[in-house]
Amino acid sequence: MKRVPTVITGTVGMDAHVIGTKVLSRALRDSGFKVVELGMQVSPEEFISVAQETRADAILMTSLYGMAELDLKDFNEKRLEAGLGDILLYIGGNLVIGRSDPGEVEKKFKALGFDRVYPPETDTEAGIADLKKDLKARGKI
Amino acid sequence: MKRVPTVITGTVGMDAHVIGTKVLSRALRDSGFKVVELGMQVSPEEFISVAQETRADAILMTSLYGMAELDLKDFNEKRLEAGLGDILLYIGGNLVIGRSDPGEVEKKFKALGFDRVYPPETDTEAGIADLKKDLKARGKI
Amino acid sequence: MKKPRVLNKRIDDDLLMKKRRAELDKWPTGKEVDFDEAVAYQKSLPDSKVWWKVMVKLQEEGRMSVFPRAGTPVLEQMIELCQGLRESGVVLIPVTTDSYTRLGQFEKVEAALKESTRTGKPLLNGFPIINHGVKNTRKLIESVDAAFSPRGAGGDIAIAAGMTTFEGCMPFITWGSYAKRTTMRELVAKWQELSGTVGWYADRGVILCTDLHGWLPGAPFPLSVNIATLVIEALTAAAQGQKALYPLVHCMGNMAQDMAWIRLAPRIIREYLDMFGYKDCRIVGACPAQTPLFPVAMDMGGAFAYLSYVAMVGALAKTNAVDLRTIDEGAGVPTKETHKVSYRAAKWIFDVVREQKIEIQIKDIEIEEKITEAEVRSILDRILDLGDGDIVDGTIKAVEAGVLDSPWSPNINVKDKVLGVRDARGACRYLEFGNLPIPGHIKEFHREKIAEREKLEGKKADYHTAVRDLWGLSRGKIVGLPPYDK
Amino acid sequence: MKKPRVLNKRIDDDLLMKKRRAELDKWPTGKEVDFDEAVAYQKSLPDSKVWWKVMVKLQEEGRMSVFPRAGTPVLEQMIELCQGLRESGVVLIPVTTDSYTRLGQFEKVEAALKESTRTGKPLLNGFPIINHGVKNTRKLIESVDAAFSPRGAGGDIAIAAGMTTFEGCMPFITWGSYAKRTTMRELVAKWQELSGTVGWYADRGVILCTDLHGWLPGAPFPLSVNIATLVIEALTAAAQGQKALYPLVHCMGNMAQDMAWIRLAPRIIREYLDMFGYKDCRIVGACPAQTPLFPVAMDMGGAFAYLSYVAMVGALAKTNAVDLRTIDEGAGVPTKETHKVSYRAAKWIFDVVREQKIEIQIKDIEIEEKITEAEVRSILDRILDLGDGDIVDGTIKAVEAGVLDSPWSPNINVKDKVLGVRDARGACRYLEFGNLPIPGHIKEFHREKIAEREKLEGKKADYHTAVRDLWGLSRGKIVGLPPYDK
Ligand code: B12
Ligand code: B12
Repeated sequence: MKRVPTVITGTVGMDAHVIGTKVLSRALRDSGFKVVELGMQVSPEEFISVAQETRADAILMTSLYGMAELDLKDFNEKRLEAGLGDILLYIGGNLVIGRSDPGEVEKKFKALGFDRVYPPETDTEAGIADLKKDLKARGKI
Repeated sequence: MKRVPTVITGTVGMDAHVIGTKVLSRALRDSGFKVVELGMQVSPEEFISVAQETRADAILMTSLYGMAELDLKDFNEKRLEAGLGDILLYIGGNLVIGRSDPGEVEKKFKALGFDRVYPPETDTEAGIADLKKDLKARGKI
Repeated sequence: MKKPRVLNKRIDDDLLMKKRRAELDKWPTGKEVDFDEAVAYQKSLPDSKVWWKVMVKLQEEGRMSVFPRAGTPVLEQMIELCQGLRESGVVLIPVTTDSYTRLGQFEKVEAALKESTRTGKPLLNGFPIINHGVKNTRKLIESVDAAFSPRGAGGDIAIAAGMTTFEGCMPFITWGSYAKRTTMRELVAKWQELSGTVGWYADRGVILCTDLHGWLPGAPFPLSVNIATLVIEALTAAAQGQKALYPLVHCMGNMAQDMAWIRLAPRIIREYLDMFGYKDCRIVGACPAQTPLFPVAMDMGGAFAYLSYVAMVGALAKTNAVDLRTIDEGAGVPTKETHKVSYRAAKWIFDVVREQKIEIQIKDIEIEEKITEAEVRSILDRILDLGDGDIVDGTIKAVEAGVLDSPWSPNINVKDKVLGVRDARGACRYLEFGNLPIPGHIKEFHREKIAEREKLEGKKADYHTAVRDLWGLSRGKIVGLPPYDK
Repeated sequence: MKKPRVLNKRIDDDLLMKKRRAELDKWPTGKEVDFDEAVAYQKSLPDSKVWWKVMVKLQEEGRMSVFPRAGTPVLEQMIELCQGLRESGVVLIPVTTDSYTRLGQFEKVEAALKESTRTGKPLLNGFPIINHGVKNTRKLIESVDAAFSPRGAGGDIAIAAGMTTFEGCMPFITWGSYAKRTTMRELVAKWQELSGTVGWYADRGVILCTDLHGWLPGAPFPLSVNIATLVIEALTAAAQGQKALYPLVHCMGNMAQDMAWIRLAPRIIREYLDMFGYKDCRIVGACPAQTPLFPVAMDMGGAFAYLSYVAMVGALAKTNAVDLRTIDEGAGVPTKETHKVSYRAAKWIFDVVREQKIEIQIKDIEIEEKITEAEVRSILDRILDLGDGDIVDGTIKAVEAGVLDSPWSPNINVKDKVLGVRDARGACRYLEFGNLPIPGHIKEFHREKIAEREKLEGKKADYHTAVRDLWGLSRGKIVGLPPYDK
């Protein structure tokens, strides 16, 4: 990648499941990204302000504890207000409570403003490949 | 029981699963029935002829191997021709191939002329209780 | 007593070939069999389709495969089923034939097969090898990278099609579990007539493997009679020229007994094969089996635990195969999906536990092994006495005398004077010894163990105890404690 | 070094009561708690609802219960769920609280709870004890004949409602697995402030039990750090007046290690409790746990096998409880049905295997037990050094120095200089020792074991190996052999 893109990682809301975002962050670094790793329990507001400060190209959120929907209710408006309309938004993990149909979940979170939504146990490489594709498409790399 | 009723047991067709009919036969004897125990692989014809000879009040068939339907295709006509219209017909076991809905199976075999149809692993006592009830109803005991 | 031997006039090849042709002429597909082509085809098979080689590879590499039962009549569905099994790690695929085929009623089969193929709904409880014939059956075998074994029937057609097992032994199961009137003498005659095939192929460099069932214990029953008959089956197979075999070891749910029997069976079979001069007949493994007991139909959790238990016993005993039933065993012929999920569970245990190469010891294994071994030896000694050294002649007399006996048999020629129940820890003990030549001090041992249970339950053990025990393991309670709340 | 002791100014009752009231005043339902009535209610409970008595009964009678996780917000649904568990033989029922409750965000909970009750669709990932209050929670407890335990939160309301466990210890899990910035000093302060409750009830004759988690190993990682922290938790609990406790023993899937750790943990905890003078604090069992590893979402067969494995290990180790996850663990909060079928499988294994009272020996258990014991002792010795005899002060310094360390922690105050990988047989070994005071010859042992795996896989073990191992057991392959076909 000619330009080194900046991405933000972390688990949103009160989610304490940190292992996934740690693995993901390291994998992102290993494939050449500048990673701002916020770790666990990052509030939507924090994601937004850090994105502004760092001029990040993408946010890769994690949530396993099933309450992401509640945590992100008005995240989309807030980030648009904050002028982050063109930042890439990815999220992965166990996004709802209970066994669920990935299609449904994807719809739900795309409606919340996310560009890509990943089911439990997604291989990090898959996500990173998508990220590069999307960034290229936007001429960011 | 004032009168000792005669009942016939056995597995029908090519079914070799004999343990159940053995257990059942002994249980019937223990509760006062005269049991003509034909054992395994009894042809429909044999059931009929033995029923005529012994003037049996009931036939309690067993079939586990799943092919009872084929074995009993024209059993009902034959036994009516043989003048066994009022003999009680019970059958139990794994009556069809594969996991199946007991209701369906019951319909199927009642259509084949059976008075009572039992799912896999039926407790013998249950069948024997029914038998006494039915015989009483018909004034046979 | 004369020197140990197997009464066996192995019939000469011409006669054998005539009989085999006659057998094949019973149905049109028989014409598809060209014996020399069959030999050539067998020799062209990759190792991964040759049963005995697969067993040895598993054993040497410390792996396991499920040894399932699979049979559905429609070819396409059967192929799908077997490919599903392969994906779940099954590399040993037995083809269960339907009951009509087992009884030679090929017209009936043909009708049902047509109907099944038309509607797509199976009307037969297995895959009719004869009616499918060599061509169709080869389609099956060539579509899955695994070894195949015909179950119950199939003979020359199965071999010509590329299946790599053949029963050279005098099979107690057909006589003791599937037959109503057949006498031992008839079984012997039939065995001598038909089993030569295995030797015929061996002479031509094609080694067909077989598993030994022994006299299937239809209920919780000590395994000594079964293991004695495993030895007889091994000897009769070897006498027909069988060069590769392994015992199924029927697990009854008491871990110490199950593991003791898994150790004992191959060891004592080896000893007798050598004693009788069949040093070149190899034992390619041992296969704990979930038969003949059974998960109940409507208890999925219990069914998974039951098969996991047997898989675990196999893994801890370091066997190379386990004969497992699916979670639908109690309900009916299992679907493709049921097979997959069931054997996936087994595979998990194989991969996790077997590969740890655990060196396990259980105090009671030694005891149980000694007890069963003593029982097996005195049964076999008595048989050789009765036969004046001839194991086959001795077996005929032993059955007539009830020296070989087993409960719940459908065969009217069985004495049926014996009965088994579980003891306080779920181990199988003799409640009634009939005429089994069990040494006195061992009879005492059985009585003491049963007494412990009687004390626990506060009532004498009898026929009804045995009946209740039929379902004990299936229902997930082999004696032990009274309910928690009591 | 001064004599071994636990730095613990157990605060006096008045102050404690003030704090508890303050705590309770955070939400209206707090008013429902009358401390003396709570004591009376606790004393009126039948033995079958008193956690420590149930554990002892199970142990004495040689039985087992699943120790599940269960939490759904709507009361009626929660009652149904727990009744289902009871029917599957579960007599120990932990009530998992939702994450908002755990973080004291009761308004958020109230809204979500109302919505959940209205729609019947749960919006919270647990049962919010505080918001339900004493009355509702008692309804739950009185509707099921089992002992209850609040998980994560609930405190005085849970006890007043009749739950019979309370965490008196300094809980590493909240600090090491749930917290991001909390320091050890803060954890100590919090523990001293809030844990007195357990002693307060003990003084009034109400014994509240607790399970010890220790520092949860978030990945395949040798258990010595966890067991050292189990000891610390036990001592800090006893210092607060806890009279009954038992360790969770986190199973990593290597049978020899798992069984070694199940033996070691209670033994060494007992030793330290006695050494520190807490002879009257009883250990009421040991509980192998399927946490912190996890079945994958879409593999039902593997999930059943995995829980059967842990149940089997518990049964062979003769424990009285097993912490099991359902077959949906990987997918999401499990349904009532999933709980039933999953724990039915475990019950089958308990009833069949546990009740056989199997005397098992595994060669490698001794080795693994010695290794881990040596590691635990040298960690604890170092801690007592650092604290000059004071275990708590020593712990604070040990964490700062990385003498206590664990990988993958969310807490920024953790050194995170250590890493674990599996060896060729799936046993957990240290890849990076960080500052753990592991004796040199034992470090050698770990290196040799890892070398065996490197040889097997033909590449050096590193960070990526550790990441792959995160999913090893879940996916049913802990190193061992390459695929069959290769
Ligand atoms: C043991 C067994 C065998 C033994 C039988 C030994 C013998 N001679 O008895 C052997 C190995 C020979 C065998 C062979 C076969 N079997 Co089989 N076998 C079983 C097994 C494991 C147990 C059957 C049993 O003995 N149950 C114990 C007795 C006590 O229970 P029961 O028979 O149900 O009887 C009780 C009740 O049903 C009731 N009862 C019975 N009859 C009646 C009648 C009335 C009127 C009443 C009131 C009550 C009643 O009373 C009894 C006491 O409670 C079952 C699976 C299972 N879990 O049940 C498969 C099973 C029956 N077999 C099956 C099959 C397919 C076969 C084979 C075709 C293929 C094979 N596997 O080899 C052959 C067919 C042979 C033939 N021609 O019939 C299938 C049937 C499939 C289906 N129906 O969909 C089953 C269900 C296994 C499976 N899931 O594939 N089998
Ligand atoms: C370990 C664990 C815990 C640990 C977490 C330790 C820690 N601090 O990390 C502890 C014990 C603390 C815990 C607590 C709880 N847990 Co928990 N936990 C788990 C468990 C077993 C494993 C999670 C894990 O570490 N996976 C390993 C990592 C590597 O995988 P991962 O996170 O999925 O990430 C991978 C991929 O998803 C991907 N990825 C992740 N994010 C993203 C983002 C993008 C953009 C992309 C491309 C990829 C990607 O990359 C990673 C590498 O492959 C799961 C069950 C399971 N089988 O997953 C339950 C589970 C997640 N927990 C659950 C629950 C309910 C809880 C609790 C509420 C209750 C409880 N059990 O205590 C609390 C909640 C705490 C909180 N506030 O969040 C539920 C969630 C229910 C739901 N969503 O329906 C689960 C599913 C278990 C269950 N079935 O009940 N838990």
